[in-house]
Amino acid sequence: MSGHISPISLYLTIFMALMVLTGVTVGAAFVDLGQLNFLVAMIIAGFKATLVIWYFMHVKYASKLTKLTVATGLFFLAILLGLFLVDYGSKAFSQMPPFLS
Amino acid sequence: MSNVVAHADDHGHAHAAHHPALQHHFDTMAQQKEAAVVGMWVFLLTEILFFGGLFAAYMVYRIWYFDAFAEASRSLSLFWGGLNTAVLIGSSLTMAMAVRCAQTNKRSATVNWLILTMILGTVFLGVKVIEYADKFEHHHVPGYNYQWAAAHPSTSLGAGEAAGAEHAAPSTALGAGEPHRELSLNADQLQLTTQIYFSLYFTMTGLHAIHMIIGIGIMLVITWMAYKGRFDEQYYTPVEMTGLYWHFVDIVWIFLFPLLYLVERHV
Amino acid sequence: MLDKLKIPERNYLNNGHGLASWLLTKDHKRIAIMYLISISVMFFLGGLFAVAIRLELATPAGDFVQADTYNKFFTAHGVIMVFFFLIPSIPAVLGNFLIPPMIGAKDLAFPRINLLSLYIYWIGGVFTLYAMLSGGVDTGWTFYTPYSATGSNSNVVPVALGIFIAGFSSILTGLNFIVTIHRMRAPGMTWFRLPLFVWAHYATSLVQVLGTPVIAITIVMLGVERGLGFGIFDPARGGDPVLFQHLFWFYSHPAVYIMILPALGVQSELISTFSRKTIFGYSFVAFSSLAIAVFGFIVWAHHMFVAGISTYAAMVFSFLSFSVAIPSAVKVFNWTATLYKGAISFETPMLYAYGFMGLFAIGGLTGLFLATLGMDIHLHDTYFVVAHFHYIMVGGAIMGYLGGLHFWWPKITGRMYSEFFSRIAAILVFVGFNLTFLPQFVVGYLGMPRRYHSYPDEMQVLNVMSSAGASVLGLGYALPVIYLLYSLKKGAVAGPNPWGASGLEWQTQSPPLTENFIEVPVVDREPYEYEHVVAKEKHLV
Amino acid sequence: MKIFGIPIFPEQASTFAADVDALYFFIFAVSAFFALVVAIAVIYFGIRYHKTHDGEIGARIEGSLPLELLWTVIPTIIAMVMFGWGASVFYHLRRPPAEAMHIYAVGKQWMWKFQHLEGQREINELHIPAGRPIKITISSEDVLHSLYFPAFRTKMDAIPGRYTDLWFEAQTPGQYHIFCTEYCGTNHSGMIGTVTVLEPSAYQTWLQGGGMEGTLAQRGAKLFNDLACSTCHLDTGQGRGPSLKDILGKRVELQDGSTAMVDEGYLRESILNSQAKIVKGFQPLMPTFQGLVSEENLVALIEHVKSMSPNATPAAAPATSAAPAAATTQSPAAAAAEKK
Repeated sequence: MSGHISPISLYLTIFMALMVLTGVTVGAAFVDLGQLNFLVAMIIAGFKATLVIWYFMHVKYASKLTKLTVATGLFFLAILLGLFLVDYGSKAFSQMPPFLS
Repeated sequence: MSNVVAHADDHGHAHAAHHPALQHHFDTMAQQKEAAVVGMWVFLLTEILFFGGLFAAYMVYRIWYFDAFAEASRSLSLFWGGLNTAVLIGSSLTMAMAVRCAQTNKRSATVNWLILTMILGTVFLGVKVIEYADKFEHHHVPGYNYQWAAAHPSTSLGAGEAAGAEHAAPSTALGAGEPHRELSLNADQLQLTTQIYFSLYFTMTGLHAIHMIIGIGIMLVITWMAYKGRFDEQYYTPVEMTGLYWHFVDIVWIFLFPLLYLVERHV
Repeated sequence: MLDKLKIPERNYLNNGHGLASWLLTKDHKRIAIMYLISISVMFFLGGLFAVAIRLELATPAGDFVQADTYNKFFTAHGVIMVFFFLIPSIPAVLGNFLIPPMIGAKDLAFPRINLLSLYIYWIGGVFTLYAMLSGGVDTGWTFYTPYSATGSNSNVVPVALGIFIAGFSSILTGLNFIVTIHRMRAPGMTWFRLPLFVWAHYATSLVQVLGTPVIAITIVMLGVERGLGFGIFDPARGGDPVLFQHLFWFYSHPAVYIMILPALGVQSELISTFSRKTIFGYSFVAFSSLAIAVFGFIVWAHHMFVAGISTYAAMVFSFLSFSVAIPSAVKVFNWTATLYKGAISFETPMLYAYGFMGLFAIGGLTGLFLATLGMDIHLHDTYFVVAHFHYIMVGGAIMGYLGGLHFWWPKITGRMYSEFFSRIAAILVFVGFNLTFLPQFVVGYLGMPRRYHSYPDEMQVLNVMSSAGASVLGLGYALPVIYLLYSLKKGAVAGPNPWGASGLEWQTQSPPLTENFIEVPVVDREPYEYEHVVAKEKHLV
Repeated sequence: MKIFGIPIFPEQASTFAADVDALYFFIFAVSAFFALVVAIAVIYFGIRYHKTHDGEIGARIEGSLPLELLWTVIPTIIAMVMFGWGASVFYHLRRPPAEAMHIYAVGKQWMWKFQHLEGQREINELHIPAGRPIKITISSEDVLHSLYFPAFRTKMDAIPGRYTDLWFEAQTPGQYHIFCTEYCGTNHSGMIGTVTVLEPSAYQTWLQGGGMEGTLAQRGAKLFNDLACSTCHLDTGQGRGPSLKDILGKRVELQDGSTAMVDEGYLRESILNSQAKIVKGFQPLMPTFQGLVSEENLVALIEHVKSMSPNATPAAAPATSAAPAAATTQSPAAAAAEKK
């Protein structure tokens, strides 16, 4: 039952972690990693989001059904983005529109 | 509130006095609470996919016109973006504290934390107003005599009294003038394709801001209810639901910040 | 003997009188009745536009109305039927009314949100109808850009806003059902004792909750593009009109499963009840509903094979599209197997079930043509597609809706309707429907494009046949309104279980109490066991 | 193929039309088989196991795993066969052969403009040689359109801002439909035309600008519709172009405030160089027909417009015709070059 009460110290550590990660992601943006920049930014953002969901939103102590609901949402978001890439990734970069070329 | 109801329920044994907030079609408070949490998460599911559509459009155009996204992203002020992220994470903390105080039946603490969360939310919206004003001033709003200057130096909008020395990145006043590397799009192509970036920027941040305003509105009601003492350790669901919603809005910004502000900051 | 049965004094209908007791009700049954009335009005309006279209197409030249007016007619027909009749019809009426009693609950998890869903539906509906009547919209129900963004000067944004609002009504209904089915089942009602009607609605709610937000954001993007001059889909600024189609169909294909899945649930109930036999392969039919809901999300680009997506993507989506055909086939075979060695009787609901079986089979099989790449190049956007989706939506969803309405009418109103007229209506609908839409397959393969105000002369005969069939179909739909309303006053008293069905909802009185059950039932039997259902046949007391 | 004169099957006018139809008949046969099996079973069970007495209960059959696997695996296999065959036909349809003859098509609200490499430009008309693969590169000037040849079984959307293409090889000479199948606004159903497949020799003569039959005014009337003038110049004047009824011999007010006498010269100039004089209250939307209309067609069109104002005074002597523009079909190569 999500009536779990987390200690204040946990909230503060999570808060500090999120702030540090914000700094890290901004710092990482100044390092030229080429294609990896986007990946690093998304991994950090994903990790921050997991922290918020897990601890601030008590999903860690919630019922299996709540965890399943969160997973379903992310799964269908992955379907949306993934199958978009099937089309936009495989299309040879569409010819530059005539008036732009 | 409705009077305390005690009645023998169908299994024949007298039932403890129902909590006044227990609705007739639920058997126990636990079942009602669990239904509310799952219901809220199903609603957040729809929000995930609601913003997901925008992220899909962002992903497509970032693949097609990366240079336009890079140049346009540079024109955003990293200082204000970083500050806003810190403000919103702070408001997530204060919201979590508010929920915790509601759980432990500390009425005045709950009210104070909720007020602090609303203040931080308003600060966030204020910073957005500043950023939008800057965009209007530089004619970066598509459909409103949009002018894309060649390589727009990202001004840091002056020192600006940073509320609290959070360790946002140093305000970046990058080299003005010529672009940082050879671009695949020439000037008039940039004039067109950066409009797509800014269309997405305004739609995403505008939608996020609307969700913030709704969140603050709900929080006003919840603060008033908390002030009236409607919550205790058995029934604090509205506070927790507002908390879930607020944390979700924070998560959306956690993704929006790197996607919009940090497309390509290295030189 | 018959008059022994009387309408119980205390039931949800006479529990509170006056408008306020209806407009502020939290009883899922009353909300269902209000939905029933609202969507019937919408069905009548949508039908009017359909009549106008068929009248126009009776002659090759576009001489019944102007081209612009015709475009507004078919757009209005599309928008009203899809968003305001088909999507809410079975879930909001039959689902709302029956899911709580079927799982032994007193009400849905969030009664106030249920009422909010109704009000949002009304606001969206009034908004859309106003926008339609004050100038209409001529972009087709698909709103493809750039025509909807820059080309059209009809009120696109108001109608889109109306649909945006109505979308939330669908989300809230779905949300309500998911939480109710998960958390409010009676003791003993395990997942595998749930009626298949509830399984189908669970799958529908998943699709409603996961799909609708994406069309909401698509409408927001269209709104900002048309209203504020943003350039998300604008080809002049490098935008991609095909992106709009991707986002639109990501919702709109699962939306067709929102429309058909509830009807599949009703069909399982009818076939089992009227062959007095447990459903064949219960778990396969149940999981096929879930499979349709999930696979429905990975197939959308088969609407876009000729829209300029890459050859590779076309191959992938065509392959995936066949995955969604398999569960539908499994369901049809299981229904057929259920009839084997049953004790089949042909009351009206069973006539609708038989009609559904035939039409849904044809609809599903013609879907195979459109999922096959080589065929879709020729058939895309022709009348073959129009016939296919009408077979699924009208042949499937509406036959299922009418079957369900006739099956649960005694439970909803406590009265029986005239068996004679209802059978005639069922046959009229089946015959009229086939006469309307079979010729469209032929004229579709001939190449007659969709949404055409005038067409080449040689296609006239097939179109005239279709228009003639439409009038028979119209008559078939008008009859139920008459004898069902007549039954409200003059219908024979039905008693709790006129069909001898096995669901929990048939164990309580009809019309049921506001709290559905005097005491919470405990379930200890499998779902479709007719052995010890006391058959309160109509003529047996 | 016709029954009682009603066409129920389109002609197979292109090489791969037969492949598409073979695929169609295969899927049709499989579907018909399964539909029949289900229909017969359902009707037979309905009769055989009809309820005899009230309270009769059906047999207690829960289900059978082998049967379920049977009718899951078999449809999957059949579906894969359909997918494979369909994909191979699709792959053939979407890969134009290298030596295909190239034609450009541009969709513009409610007309198809075809541009041959040899310079001919046609509206809603397409003349092509039989027996040669033809690749059409399609684009659009405003909204989505879709170029569809039912007799060739092929279709491709015209997307503004992007080139898409389709190909076919016409076999049997004759006239076939061209449709627009992507909804594009008011006159979506008017955006149709005919493709004329000619013997290679006949195609060559057409390239040199073959003549047309019928009186000048009749030919003009046909051209008036073929060139989609009728979609904008409505008699009611509500269209996107001014009404041409009874305008001969009158003065018409222009955009820049001046007025012009409507005579043959004015008509000739408005057709060939439509942007020169814009009538007040109308947008400059009319495409230029320079190089699109041969001299005979131009005269025929003018005759038709003159026939629309019967009581005009014949005294309106034909103005000295503008320099005989070399408006033969051999229009300047520039038009072709610009498209390449």
